[in-house]
Amino acid sequence: MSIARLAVTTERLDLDALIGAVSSAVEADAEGTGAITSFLGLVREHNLGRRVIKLEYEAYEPLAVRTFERIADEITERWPAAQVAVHHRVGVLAIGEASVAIAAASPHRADAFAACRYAIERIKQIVPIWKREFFDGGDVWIEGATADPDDAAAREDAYRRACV
Amino acid sequence: MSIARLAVTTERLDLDALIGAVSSAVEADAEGTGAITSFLGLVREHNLGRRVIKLEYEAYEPLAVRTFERIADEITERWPAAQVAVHHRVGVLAIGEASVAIAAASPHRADAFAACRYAIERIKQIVPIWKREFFDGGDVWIEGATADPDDAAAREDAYRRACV
Amino acid sequence: MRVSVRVFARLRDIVGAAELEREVPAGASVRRLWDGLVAEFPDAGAYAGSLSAAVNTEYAKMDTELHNGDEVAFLPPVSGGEGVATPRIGRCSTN
Amino acid sequence: MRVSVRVFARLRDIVGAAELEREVPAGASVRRLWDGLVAEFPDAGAYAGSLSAAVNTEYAKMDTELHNGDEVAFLPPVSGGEGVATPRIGRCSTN
Repeated sequence: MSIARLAVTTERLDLDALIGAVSSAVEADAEGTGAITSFLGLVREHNLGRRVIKLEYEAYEPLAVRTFERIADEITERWPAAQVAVHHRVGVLAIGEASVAIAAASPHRADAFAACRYAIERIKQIVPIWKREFFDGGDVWIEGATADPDDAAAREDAYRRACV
Repeated sequence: MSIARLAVTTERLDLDALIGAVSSAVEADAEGTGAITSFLGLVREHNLGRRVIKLEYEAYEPLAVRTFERIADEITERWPAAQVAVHHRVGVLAIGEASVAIAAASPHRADAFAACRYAIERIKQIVPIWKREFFDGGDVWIEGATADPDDAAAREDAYRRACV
Repeated sequence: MRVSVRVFARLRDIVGAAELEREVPAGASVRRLWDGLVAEFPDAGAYAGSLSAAVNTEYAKMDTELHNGDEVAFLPPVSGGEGVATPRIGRCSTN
Repeated sequence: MRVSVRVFARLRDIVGAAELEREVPAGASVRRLWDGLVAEFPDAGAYAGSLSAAVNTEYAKMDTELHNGDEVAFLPPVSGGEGVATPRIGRCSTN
């Protein structure tokens, strides 16, 4: 079974499927996969002193998927041997559920770690997905970064965080 | 079902079980798990120009598990909110199989990435596990680092690689 | 000419709908469309300094020229990724 | 006094067994035991500069004093982790 490597979905995230997808992608090349890293972002119960009840994620889905593609291209440019897969969930999520899953595969571990970290940093910067936090006493839209895929400083910041 | 967080095993590695183990460990604390990172090391088909047929891993198991515990303690010291789980496989492994699986959980992503990367760097430095590479035309024991858990420079090198 | 407008998250709450249709003059820019929305929904003006826009599901600049039938999206600051803000606790020193 | 000796990987191949029993004088150190093994198995001498040792499944120094019944392990350089050596390809510059 083949899954979309980059997707927005209302379904529970399946990290194993993402790992399988990136692994076979690298294996198609000469060196083979030596390292797979992954990242899961989960809904936490506490934020800024508030007790969180649930989160609701909303996406502009076609642009979100295109932006995942842009991030995957940036990764290929920096780490040519790496492959990534990203699924982001939308809808209402309970505490402990995964909102985002990323898998990165590469012949070597340094690149797999960097590609995975770069992906989550860029997702937070430029992918059109929003979250609304429902807490004890109210709800609030969490607003983070102004999305600007051409902002070179933001991209460099993601690269710096990804690179050891 | 509860699994050993740190283990040497002849069984196929189960990353989901490790992720479950570290996630519940962090959730027991106040902030809850916000980020889970993982690392899988796979057997690659090519090494130093040789076509690899299979690898055989051998461990001094009781010391290996104690050394995983030491690494977990080092991680707690550096990243108090992080939890890690490590399973390393021994025996004969085919191309594409996972030799080591690591999961790291933390309230926040920077710590989860750092703890996971630190774990694999330290494993390669000081855990008494060896591998024999069977390639087209022969076999060879791969010898890496002289294991010295008290070597501060090695520990600092692992920390440097883990820290962005 | 006629364009469709999509708004998201808190901006959708302000506008009171996820999708609108609006008339704009030929040659109008994304900014012209936005200014019209702010005139209709003054609270949207708070996003003047933090807004992103997309035209036909590609990121666009405020001076991008619109065409009949375009889908224009106005995007408040994004917050994909983990479930909540994620400061650092551990002892990695430069991040 | 009597100690058991465990050897691994290529060192096991050199010795021809995974486990041995050896007599050492009272108060002998790990190094004394090792020197005896090198006398028996000269190829083991190649590990003089890269060896690690453990006593009763704890890492130990070469000058650690042995006791009757100890389990002493001699460890060639380790190579746990991924399936093969892992250099870097991508453009992270300091690692």
